[in-house]
Amino acid sequence: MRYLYYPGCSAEATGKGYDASARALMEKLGVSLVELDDWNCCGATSYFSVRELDSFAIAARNLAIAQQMGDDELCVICNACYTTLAKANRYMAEDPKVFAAVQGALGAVGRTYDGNVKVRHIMDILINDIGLEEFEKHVTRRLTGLKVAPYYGCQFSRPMGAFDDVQMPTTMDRLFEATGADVITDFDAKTDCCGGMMMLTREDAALRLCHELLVAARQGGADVIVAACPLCEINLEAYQPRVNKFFGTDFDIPVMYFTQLAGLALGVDPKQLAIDKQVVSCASVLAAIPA
Amino acid sequence: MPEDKIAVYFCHCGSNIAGKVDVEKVTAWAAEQPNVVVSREYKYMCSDPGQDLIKEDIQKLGVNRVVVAACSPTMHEPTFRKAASDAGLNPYLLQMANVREHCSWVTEDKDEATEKAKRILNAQIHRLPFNEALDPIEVPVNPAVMVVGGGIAGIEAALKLSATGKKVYLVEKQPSIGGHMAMFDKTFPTLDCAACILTPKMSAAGKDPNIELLAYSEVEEVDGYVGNFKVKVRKKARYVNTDTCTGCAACLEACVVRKVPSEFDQGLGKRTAIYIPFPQAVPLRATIDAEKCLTLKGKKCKQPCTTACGPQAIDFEQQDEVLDFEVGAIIMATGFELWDPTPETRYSYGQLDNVITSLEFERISNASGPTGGHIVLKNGEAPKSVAILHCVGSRDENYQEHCSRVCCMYSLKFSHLIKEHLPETEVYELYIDMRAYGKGYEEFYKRLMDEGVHFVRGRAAEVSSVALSPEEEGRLVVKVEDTLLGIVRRIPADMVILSSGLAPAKDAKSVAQTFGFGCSANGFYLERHPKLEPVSTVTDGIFIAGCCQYPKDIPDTVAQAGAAAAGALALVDNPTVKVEPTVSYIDPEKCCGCHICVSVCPHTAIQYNEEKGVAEVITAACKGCGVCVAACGSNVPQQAGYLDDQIFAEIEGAMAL
Amino acid sequence: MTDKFKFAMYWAGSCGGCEISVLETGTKILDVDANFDVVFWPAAADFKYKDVEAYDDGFIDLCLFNGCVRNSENEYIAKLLRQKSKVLVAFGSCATTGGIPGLANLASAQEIKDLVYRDNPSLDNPDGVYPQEHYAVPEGELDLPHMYDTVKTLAQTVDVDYFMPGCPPESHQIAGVLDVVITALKGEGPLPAKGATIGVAPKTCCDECKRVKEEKKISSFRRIWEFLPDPEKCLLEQGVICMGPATQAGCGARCTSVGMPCRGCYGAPEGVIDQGAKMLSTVASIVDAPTPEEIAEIAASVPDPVGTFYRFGLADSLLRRAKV
Amino acid sequence: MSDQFEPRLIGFLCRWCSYNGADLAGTARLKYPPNMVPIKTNCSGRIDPTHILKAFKEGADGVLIAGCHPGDCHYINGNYRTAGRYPLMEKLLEQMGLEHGRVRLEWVSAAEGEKFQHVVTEFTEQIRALGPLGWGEQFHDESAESEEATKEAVPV
Repeated sequence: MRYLYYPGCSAEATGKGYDASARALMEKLGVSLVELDDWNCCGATSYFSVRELDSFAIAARNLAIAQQMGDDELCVICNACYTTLAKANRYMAEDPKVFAAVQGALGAVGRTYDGNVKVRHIMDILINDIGLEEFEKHVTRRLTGLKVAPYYGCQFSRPMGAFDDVQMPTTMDRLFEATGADVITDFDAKTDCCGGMMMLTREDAALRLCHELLVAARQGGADVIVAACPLCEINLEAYQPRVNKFFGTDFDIPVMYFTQLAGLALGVDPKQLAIDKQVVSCASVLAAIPA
Repeated sequence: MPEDKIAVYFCHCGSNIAGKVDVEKVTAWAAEQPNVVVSREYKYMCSDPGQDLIKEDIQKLGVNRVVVAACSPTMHEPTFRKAASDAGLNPYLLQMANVREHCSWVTEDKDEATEKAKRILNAQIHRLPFNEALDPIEVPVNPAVMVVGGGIAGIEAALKLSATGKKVYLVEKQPSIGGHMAMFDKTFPTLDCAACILTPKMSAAGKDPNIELLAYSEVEEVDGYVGNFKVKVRKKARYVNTDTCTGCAACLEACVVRKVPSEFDQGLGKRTAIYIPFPQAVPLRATIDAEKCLTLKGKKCKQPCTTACGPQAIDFEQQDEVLDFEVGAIIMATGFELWDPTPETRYSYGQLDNVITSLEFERISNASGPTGGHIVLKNGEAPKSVAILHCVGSRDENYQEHCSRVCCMYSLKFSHLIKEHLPETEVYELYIDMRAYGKGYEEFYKRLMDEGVHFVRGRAAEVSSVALSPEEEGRLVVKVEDTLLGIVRRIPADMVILSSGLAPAKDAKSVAQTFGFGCSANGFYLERHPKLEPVSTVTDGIFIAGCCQYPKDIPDTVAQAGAAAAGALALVDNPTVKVEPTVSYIDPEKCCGCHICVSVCPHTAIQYNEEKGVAEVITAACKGCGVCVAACGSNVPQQAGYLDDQIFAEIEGAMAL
Repeated sequence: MTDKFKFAMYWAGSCGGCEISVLETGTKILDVDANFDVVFWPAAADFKYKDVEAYDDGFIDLCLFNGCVRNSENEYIAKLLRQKSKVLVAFGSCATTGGIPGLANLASAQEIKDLVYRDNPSLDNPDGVYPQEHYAVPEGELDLPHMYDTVKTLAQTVDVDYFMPGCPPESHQIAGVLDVVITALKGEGPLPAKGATIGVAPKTCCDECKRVKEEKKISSFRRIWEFLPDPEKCLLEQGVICMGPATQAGCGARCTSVGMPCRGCYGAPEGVIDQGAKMLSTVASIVDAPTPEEIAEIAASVPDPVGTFYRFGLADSLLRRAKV
Repeated sequence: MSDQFEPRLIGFLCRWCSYNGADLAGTARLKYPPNMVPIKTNCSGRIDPTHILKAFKEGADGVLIAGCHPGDCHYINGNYRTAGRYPLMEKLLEQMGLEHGRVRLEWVSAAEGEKFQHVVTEFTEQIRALGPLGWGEQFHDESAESEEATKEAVPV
């Protein structure tokens, strides 16, 4: 199996661990990820509100390159990239005016895009293409007893719900159940917002959201929170000291990309998964997993 | 044949038509058309002076064909046909041109509306010379009525009809009549006990010599037509002889299968495999749940019920019976279903304890319910704080767009009951808008405000178990944006009641299909006219009442049941009924006996006469769809009122301009 | 010339089967000879157009015109014979409803020529020669009639007194019609009302068909080479498209009696203005399946609806021809 | 008014569902183009393909047939007959050179005023895009031409 792969900007900065672990995990599963040539920022979620057409064009450039590379699917790891690219597709399909405008913009840089590249979240590929049965076959270190809080975030299944339930996603639950982990399936805050970019503009509001998430995780007895988005991950992990300062709490919960923890279960070297790069030490998690 | 003298009347309908269509212009134009001898316009053709115009022209000018360009024929065709008939003209020589609903109301531009009105009118002017005088067909009426659904609506309709001496068959699919109302504790806003006001009616219906109760039964097939319906009813096997069973409940005591979730108690209480749904059930007869009874499942059981039963009423060999009934009218009162809030996962119904539906709360607060009327949590403790979430599955584009009408009020009732039982308990009502529209409702709302209930304007965002403060520890937390205060609130609650909306019954569509009418977009039964015929359906002789039509409270339901009963009575109290003569007929001189019409008739109204070798229409059974006309290879069946020549003429008229 | 009645028969756009059919009346042809002088009958006797042109108007007592109006020559003769005849009969399917040649109305004259002289795979015409309407040879100029785009029926060209359908009209019907005409001409009986369809029987072909007819519910269509039809049962019920229900009786149901479905040559029954549309409706109406989607799929599986339902009637149908 | 092509349309509406749906569009004052004249039959199953051809012959540019949704037919399954005739009719019309889309079958219930508005609007635009059909006009030229040709081609 082979997929064209779009890492997204975060993968080169705060989200290095997500990129590294995604690649390592897929390699272990015998899937090769081929990086999209000359990709650019997806435009992220806020640009839509500023200049809508430009943001579609920026997103569509990536899809145009995918088309040019002869692929009709593009694997994405970041929830925001996933939603942004898929949204561009959807608007182009539903509104001929958007389609024409984007074509015009792409034409100006000598590109064209027909709207036929399907944007796939890496979780979608894991669950639906590779399949849990196949995944489970590769599990070499069962995560028995490890309490995992599956945190999906906002844009994993909203608004599209393309491969999981919009309100109550369960794919991550099922993935880690397949590793033998003790998944907190009733994790109440699994789709609550982490505060996103508000951490930079309205820190108090964002910290409040993070605080609630961390409380929910602790209430569930989580040993580790797994995330599917670089922004969620960084907010939950790196801002724990700020949360503690604001709310007088003492959170020190390891937060990992779900691909990191899944990689561990498949026996991938923690270094290759960039687990040592995490802000909150994952030593407790590593210690809990049998060799 | 006398020459065709067509009169054209163009109605202004106030400004409804005249505001868009140049009435003078069209009327003048119509006067020039072939066969038209008089063309008039009038402010309101449906008024008496308007109708008099038609009558006078028929009598004085010898007009013998009439077209009234006005509203939809659904609205006033009977009015004008009656006027024509009063003046001595066969009513079927009058046609309507629908220039209101199909023209003035739907067209933006005045010139365009005027042109379209001409085309619509011209189609009818061309058609009229081909119209034939027709006589309504008179068929006998069976005086019996069937009421389907034994909730308050069905019971009320049955009692009203019985009081006039008519035979009534009351069909109920559950083992007892009573419906949802029997589950309620109190009723808003007067707080009468539901059982106190309902059970006398239930028992009256059960004892009424004119009412034949068909409980634990379902309608399988409906055939026939107004005044003459043939209904097949499946009487499900109770495995108990209802003639000998006395309802003593000794078998219930004896039954070894004791933990079946009780449907009547919303699964909160338990019943036995042989059961009586509730003590006041009518008929008060036991029923064996075939899916739970060990004997009926083929497992070993000592059958203590048989031993306990004095009159030896238990009969494991009993089979379903399919019974045939003939009635003149049918009243549908099949009720609603509570919307299941499981899909609304953010409210955690089914995931977190003590998040309950309104119907579950009805049972909890009911003295005869599973908690003996004590408002308690799952652990048996009394809640210190209760949040009531309005509009769950109502006024929500994701689920049901409609307002369920009763939730605001029953939520207020819940608040009152909680305050009454547990004065110290905090009660929060989370509402979008408070709709207290009925008699005494606003006053009730005000009373609740005075009773200290907290009203929070905002649709609840989420019900969570994550505690952010010691106060929230171990409780439910309702997140809501209080839109009056402009803040996001976290309301700790021990119990969350989801005021679920009313949904159409899951089988509403298939039931409607069985009876030959339709459902509205929201899934409730479709009335014939939303304002003027709210209890009729498109099928003559079939009426609707209660929540199967749309959510409504008990007073409205009872009123509608009375209206439906009056509608049915107005039909079955006559020896005969006139049905539209737009039926098919077959000329035996032309029929070749190929059987095609026999094959396509949806109502088996065409039969093959072996002796004559031709097909014959059973006029009384023909409903006038005209399928046979289109299907016949040689146009032998003809449908009165919809002859090919009439349709061709309409096409020519419409296309001539 | 004797004082016998004057008889003409003409063969326009058609195969000639109608002419044979007249001869097939057997000894009845002697009645024709006994009562009529043949004054024009190109297939049987040597008359020239100029002979006809020379007749007085109304000279011919009975003219049987078979064939459709396909080209300028057909049209000229149709008009000429109308002028010269007292009673003009559109004889056979082609004259009545366009017949098989009427199916050419699915194409234009140019498309037909292209197919025949250019695109036909078995053709050897390297120079792309097409027939020319005018061609000069040393002896002078040769002319061909002009071929029209649209095949017309006789009644679409001239006023017609009677219509006698059939491909060809059955001999016993011809004999019957001749009897009526002769009697009338002798003043011993009435002629049918002008415009009548003659030489037919009441009702439809099904009425004459001896097969047993029951309820019709079709779940698939078949053609008779695909299976052995039950010889007693209605063919339509067996999934074979039989035009019987939408075809005027008169032929004696000869086709169905030998296991062939009716093709509709006797034309639309009285009261039907478009035989093809009517039969389409009939066939689609008796398709039986649980869902409308399945019904639609089965109905749409009928191959070549125009060729099937308008085999003889396209030129006389409501639309008459394919869009140009 | 602009000089764009205004299609002339016929709409066959069944009395119980689609005609009432059209009435509802009116009651709700939903606006749609004025190009279609409705013709009422009791059931869409009464509509004979002959009616459709007749409409085209009389100059219609498009024909809409609207009936009850399958399962909702007032006559149980009258609309199933319509469902069968329609695709075969479409196939026939295609052979006759009519552009796909000149005939349209829609299920419109009595509650679907908005759908009726939407269908008529869309259908009108669809036919406007296809342009005039102009049936009947196509025969006129040839008869004149044939007069000429007759004189020329037949040696007298």
